[in-house]
Amino acid sequence: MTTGLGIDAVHGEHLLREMLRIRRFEERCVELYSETKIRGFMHLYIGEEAVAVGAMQALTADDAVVATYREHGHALARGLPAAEIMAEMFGKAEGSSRGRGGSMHIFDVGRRFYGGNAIVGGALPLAVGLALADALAGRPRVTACFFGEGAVAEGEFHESLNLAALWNLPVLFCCENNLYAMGTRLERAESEVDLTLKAAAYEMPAWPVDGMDVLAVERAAGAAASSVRAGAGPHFLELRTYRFRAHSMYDPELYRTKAEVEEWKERDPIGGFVARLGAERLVDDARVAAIEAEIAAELDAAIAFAEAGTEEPVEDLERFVYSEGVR
Amino acid sequence: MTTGLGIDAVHGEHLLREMLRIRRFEERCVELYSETKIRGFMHLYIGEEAVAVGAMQALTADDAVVATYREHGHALARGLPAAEIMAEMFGKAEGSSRGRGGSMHIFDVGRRFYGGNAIVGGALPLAVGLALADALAGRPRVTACFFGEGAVAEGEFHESLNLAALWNLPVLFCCENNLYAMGTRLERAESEVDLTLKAAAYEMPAWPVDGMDVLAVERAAGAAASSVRAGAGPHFLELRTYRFRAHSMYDPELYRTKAEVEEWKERDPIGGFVARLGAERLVDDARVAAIEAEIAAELDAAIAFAEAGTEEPVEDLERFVYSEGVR
Amino acid sequence: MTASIAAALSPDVAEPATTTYREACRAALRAALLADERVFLMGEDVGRYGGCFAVSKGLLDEFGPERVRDTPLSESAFVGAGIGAALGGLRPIVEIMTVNFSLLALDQIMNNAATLLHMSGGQCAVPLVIRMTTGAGRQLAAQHSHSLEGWYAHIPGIRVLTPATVDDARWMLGPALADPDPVLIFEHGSLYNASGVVSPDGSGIDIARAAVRRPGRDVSIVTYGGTLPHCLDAAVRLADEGIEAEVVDLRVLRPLDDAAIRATVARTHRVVVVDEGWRSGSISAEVSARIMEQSFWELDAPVERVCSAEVPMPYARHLEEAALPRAPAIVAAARRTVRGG
Amino acid sequence: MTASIAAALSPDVAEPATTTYREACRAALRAALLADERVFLMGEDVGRYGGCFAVSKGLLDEFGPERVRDTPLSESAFVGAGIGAALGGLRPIVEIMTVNFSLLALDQIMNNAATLLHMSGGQCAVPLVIRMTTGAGRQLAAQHSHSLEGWYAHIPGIRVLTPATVDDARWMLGPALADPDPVLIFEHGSLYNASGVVSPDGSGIDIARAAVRRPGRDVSIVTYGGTLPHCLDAAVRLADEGIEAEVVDLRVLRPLDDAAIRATVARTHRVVVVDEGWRSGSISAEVSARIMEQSFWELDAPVERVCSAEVPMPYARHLEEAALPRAPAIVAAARRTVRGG
Ligand SMILES: Cc1ncc(C[n+]2csc(CCOP(=O)(O)OP(=O)(O)O)c2C)c(N)n1
Ligand SMILES: Cc1ncc(C[n+]2csc(CCOP(=O)(O)OP(=O)(O)O)c2C)c(N)n1
Ligand SMILES: [Mg+2]
Ligand SMILES: [Mg+2]
Repeated sequence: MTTGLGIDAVHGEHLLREMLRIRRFEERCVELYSETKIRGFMHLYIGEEAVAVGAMQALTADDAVVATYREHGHALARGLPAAEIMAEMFGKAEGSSRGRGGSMHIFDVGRRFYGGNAIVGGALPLAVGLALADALAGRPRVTACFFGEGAVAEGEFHESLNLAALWNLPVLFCCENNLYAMGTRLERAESEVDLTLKAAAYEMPAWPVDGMDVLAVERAAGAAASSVRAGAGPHFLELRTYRFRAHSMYDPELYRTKAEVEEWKERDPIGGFVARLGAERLVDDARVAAIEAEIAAELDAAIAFAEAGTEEPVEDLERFVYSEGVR
Repeated sequence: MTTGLGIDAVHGEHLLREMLRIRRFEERCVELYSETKIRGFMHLYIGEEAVAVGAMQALTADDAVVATYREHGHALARGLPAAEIMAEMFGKAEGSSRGRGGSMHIFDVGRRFYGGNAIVGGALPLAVGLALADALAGRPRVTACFFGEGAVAEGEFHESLNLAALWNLPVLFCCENNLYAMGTRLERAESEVDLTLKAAAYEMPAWPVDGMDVLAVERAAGAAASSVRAGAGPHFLELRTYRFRAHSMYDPELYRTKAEVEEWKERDPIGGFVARLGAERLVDDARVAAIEAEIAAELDAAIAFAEAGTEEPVEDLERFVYSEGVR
Repeated sequence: MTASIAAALSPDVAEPATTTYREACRAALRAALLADERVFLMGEDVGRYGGCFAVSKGLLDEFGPERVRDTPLSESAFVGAGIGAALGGLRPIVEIMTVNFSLLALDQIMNNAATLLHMSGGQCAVPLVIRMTTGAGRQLAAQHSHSLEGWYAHIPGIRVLTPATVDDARWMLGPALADPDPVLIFEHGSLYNASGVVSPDGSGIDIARAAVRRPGRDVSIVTYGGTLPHCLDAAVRLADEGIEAEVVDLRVLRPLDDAAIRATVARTHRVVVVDEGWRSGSISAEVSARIMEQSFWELDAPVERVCSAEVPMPYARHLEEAALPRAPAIVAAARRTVRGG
Repeated sequence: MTASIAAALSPDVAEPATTTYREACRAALRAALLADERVFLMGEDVGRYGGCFAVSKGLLDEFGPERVRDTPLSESAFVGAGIGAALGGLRPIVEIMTVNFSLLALDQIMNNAATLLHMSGGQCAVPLVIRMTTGAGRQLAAQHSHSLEGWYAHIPGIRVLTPATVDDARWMLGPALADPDPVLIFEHGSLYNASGVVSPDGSGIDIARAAVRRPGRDVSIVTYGGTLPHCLDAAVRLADEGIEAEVVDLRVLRPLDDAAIRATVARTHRVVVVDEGWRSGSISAEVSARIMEQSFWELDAPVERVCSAEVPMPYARHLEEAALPRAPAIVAAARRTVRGG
């Protein structure tokens, strides 16, 4: 039975759970970072969960995902086991990239999750190429490519959008506009801040979406993905969102006010969604508590898995520079 | 006295002479190339003369010009002596770049002519920087940046337009749309072929201009340049033109028909302009013949100058890698 | 893709025994496109124009626009798309018109093609071939005359090939495409018109080992690519003086064939390394350093390098020629190693 | 620019004698901005964010947004704009946040900054300084751990500086800005928190010569930048074994200080070259090749190299540490040169 929200309880709970998994996973990560279990650069997705979770609903197992260094959320929503992601951040051999990638380079080719790319804009051409492979093979697949609004200023953005549009390739460009690239606000990075106009310059269908509303994202991504899959060429979504935390673990946040952050927190994608589900009686407090408990258990297990993980032998340092046994 | 064309005889003759100088200069270059006096890559501007000549009218001696490898026309129209350009192409020490640059790298800093750049799109950031220097110093100058429509696909184009617009810099972007980048027609390079829409994505004023009509180019460039000079930020002109000759001296022109070329030749910017001037009785055949004779003499002298030029001593090979006597 | 699959099944045309380097490159591309429908060629003007250096002429007609793809001027995007297509199961051959423009794609090459396998813990192999023209000598001046193949050889995760003979031009592409990892192939612009013999099946041609192009006992001249003809020329001149030079063609700049380098030093005890890159930081430096490490006690004289002058290449012919490593300088260096200072 | 001109005229604040590398970098920037109104700083997040590594913190407030310019993520355009601004009479300091992103600007650096002077026949000098953070060691994995300064040193037309001490961090910027040609300054990320003494006026600090950081007679350890502390550490350990190592800090990777290299070889006759680049094609190869050419007959043992393993840098700490040149490997190499195999 669907409701005024257009979804049933099972699906509502699914979306909520997926967003909560990301939130709680990253909260744990922060603790583990202070304990120096996790090192290097770590970028949190907290506040933006509705984007990855909503968009992922539009994809099938055959579709591909390409993301950035802020990709814990995308990896979790794509179905990568939390344990493997955590082990990766611990630098363990059991991690999704055997501990060689860390937080910024989560990969799972079996799930068609092609990273975790730490060069802003650098993964867009990869998404175009993955889509080209599908197009040439006649496979009705979509490649979803996530990137921040900061990437829009990079030449690679422009080249990639043009190429995808020119060749009518099945790419769903998901621009996560959280208003800041590190400390640089969009207005100080782009002369034209309506990002859908960028896509229009390539004759690419584009629309803005409330990225704090998981259902809005799901709807928009669903519509765009079916259009892409049907052969209408690449589409562009500007997902308007906000990161609640610092850019990375080293950011003193000099560039924005606490008040601004607090204002956006009132639009928390999770809190708001819980309230809407509650209003429609799709979940109640007890159910939320149960979900939280399940997630806590999942994360306890993930951390235990990561802790128990092994280190790659130092002798294997030079493995995976070239493919093995095939030359 | 101005006429129906909106110009007087002196100015009409000036524009005609400038276009003819380019045409005849390059015709000589072709001969000299077969004689192997000129070597390397050489790109002819024949057919596009109205663009450089028309646009240059909008600039003062203080303004700057940045161009491409197809820049004989811009160099001549900017006032570089034909003799120095020719000597450059002969690889002589008396050349505008002492024979170190050749056809693709004509420089004359005294005339604020900053090359001659052979990387497609590579000079756009330079133009932005030159304009930045003027803006920071509060000098009301314009930097005119010429590039082909092929450059629009490059990331550097996009980054440069955004930066210039974001910082409100005095750049006049002159896109010479001759429909082809080597053998690749615009439709096969851009998903959206209306190039003014590219500029619009940066909130930059942009308009298309008939690049075969020197007066139209002059008018458009004049309007755009004054607006730029007045502080209205960068402007973008799409100058629609056509190259009558091959891309370079090695191009078998497999990608377009002779008929198409002939069709465009009917819109020859020089022939058409002579006819219009004639109709307005601003020049007659005798005058044109006189101009031709003067140009022929100028070019004879230029070639003689180049022939008589000297070679840089081989011992000086490593000069100009670093500045001299100042470290 | 159906039309092109049909084309792929059509019988191959017999190849002549003597041909040019250009024709050999084209024959290699054609054979690759015929042999494996996952292979496609993309780059600027590879199709309708026929290739900037006429290498791919005719391939568009034969294989169609899906498999011979003209790209916009977007080096970063189409190289990156090649990487993505390789991840997606294809076997792309990406042509970057010349090495000079490859700088625009360096982020994709170093940060993606070369790293994806490692940073994914072995999951993301990138079976991609990137071809480009390299080198100076045609009066194209500072922005169009780079020789960066030795510089590229610094990057772990890629393989760097430099076919110098017509036979290598014909037969290195196949194993490059069979390689599961990214391979960069550098074709020196001055070689396209060279002619030579092509072996019927390329047996003996691999993408791992150096080759002795001329045997000799007095001094080794180690080189590759565009300077091989000049080294062979120098060897002839040296022979006139009674110095027998062994000319070693590295063929593969990454990984270097250490065994071949060691072996030639063991035979001659004197070495001149020649390449067209700028001297400081050239691949010749690496070869020299390896000889220092591997064969120091075998040396009868210090290893010499003959490289390009450290200048952005000038246009004027006499200056360009003076900047490039040519037979007289090679002969002089060889003579020094044999006869002293 | 009026406000900032006023600032430039205000008296300088006395600098403390002991400070961190980060503070020294900032003091250098501040002094440069105060001293010359043509100087400005631009790059990603140099302003409001305070600099990715907090180097430029406070400068926006002091000098305003015209002279401390936050740029969009457009490495190619803002580096190129720096070149253009230099042509236009300014003295830009362009910050590329880290060397890893500089690949996106390589076309501008190699094809414009490094060539404009030459291909214009001496007309277009480019007085530009480009700063960037370099290096590994902080578990940032394959795309954020490059050490490419030695690789950049291959390019004629630029100067490459690698301040390794707090004093150099403070005083190399001034002469770099006074240089009429493009200068690249590489700051190793692991050094920012290091502290050391700053001389009051930087007398004796140039951008041309190498420096002996520790004298010794038995073996020379030649290095620069981020590996200098590890080499000094190795020298201490070697001293415990009775081996006195001389530690030479190259400071300038292009042009290399040949005289200093020759001099240290003449003193010790044994050399270990250490750098954090990948071994093949490293600047260490160049140093080794030059010693081969300049000082072959002086050597009592082959020159050794200790560089990074040839892998895209792995994230896991133990693997990254194993990949990097550290004291134990340096000690072992020095020992080999002194005591043999
Ligand atoms: C090419 C490049 N330049 C700079 C950086 C440093 N950097 C890392 S994240 C970031 C901000 C990116 O902002 P945005 O694209 O909006 O993504 P967000 O972090 O907001 O998710 C910057 C500048 C980088 N990783 N790559
Ligand atoms: C970055 C780069 N890629 C490729 C080339 C090779 N190339 C030289 S000119 C040219 C076509 C450029 O076309 P366009 O910008 O339209 O200018 P036009 O030649 O038509 O004047 C190409 C592909 C180059 N010089 N630079
Ligand atoms: Mg952002
Ligand atoms: Mg064109």
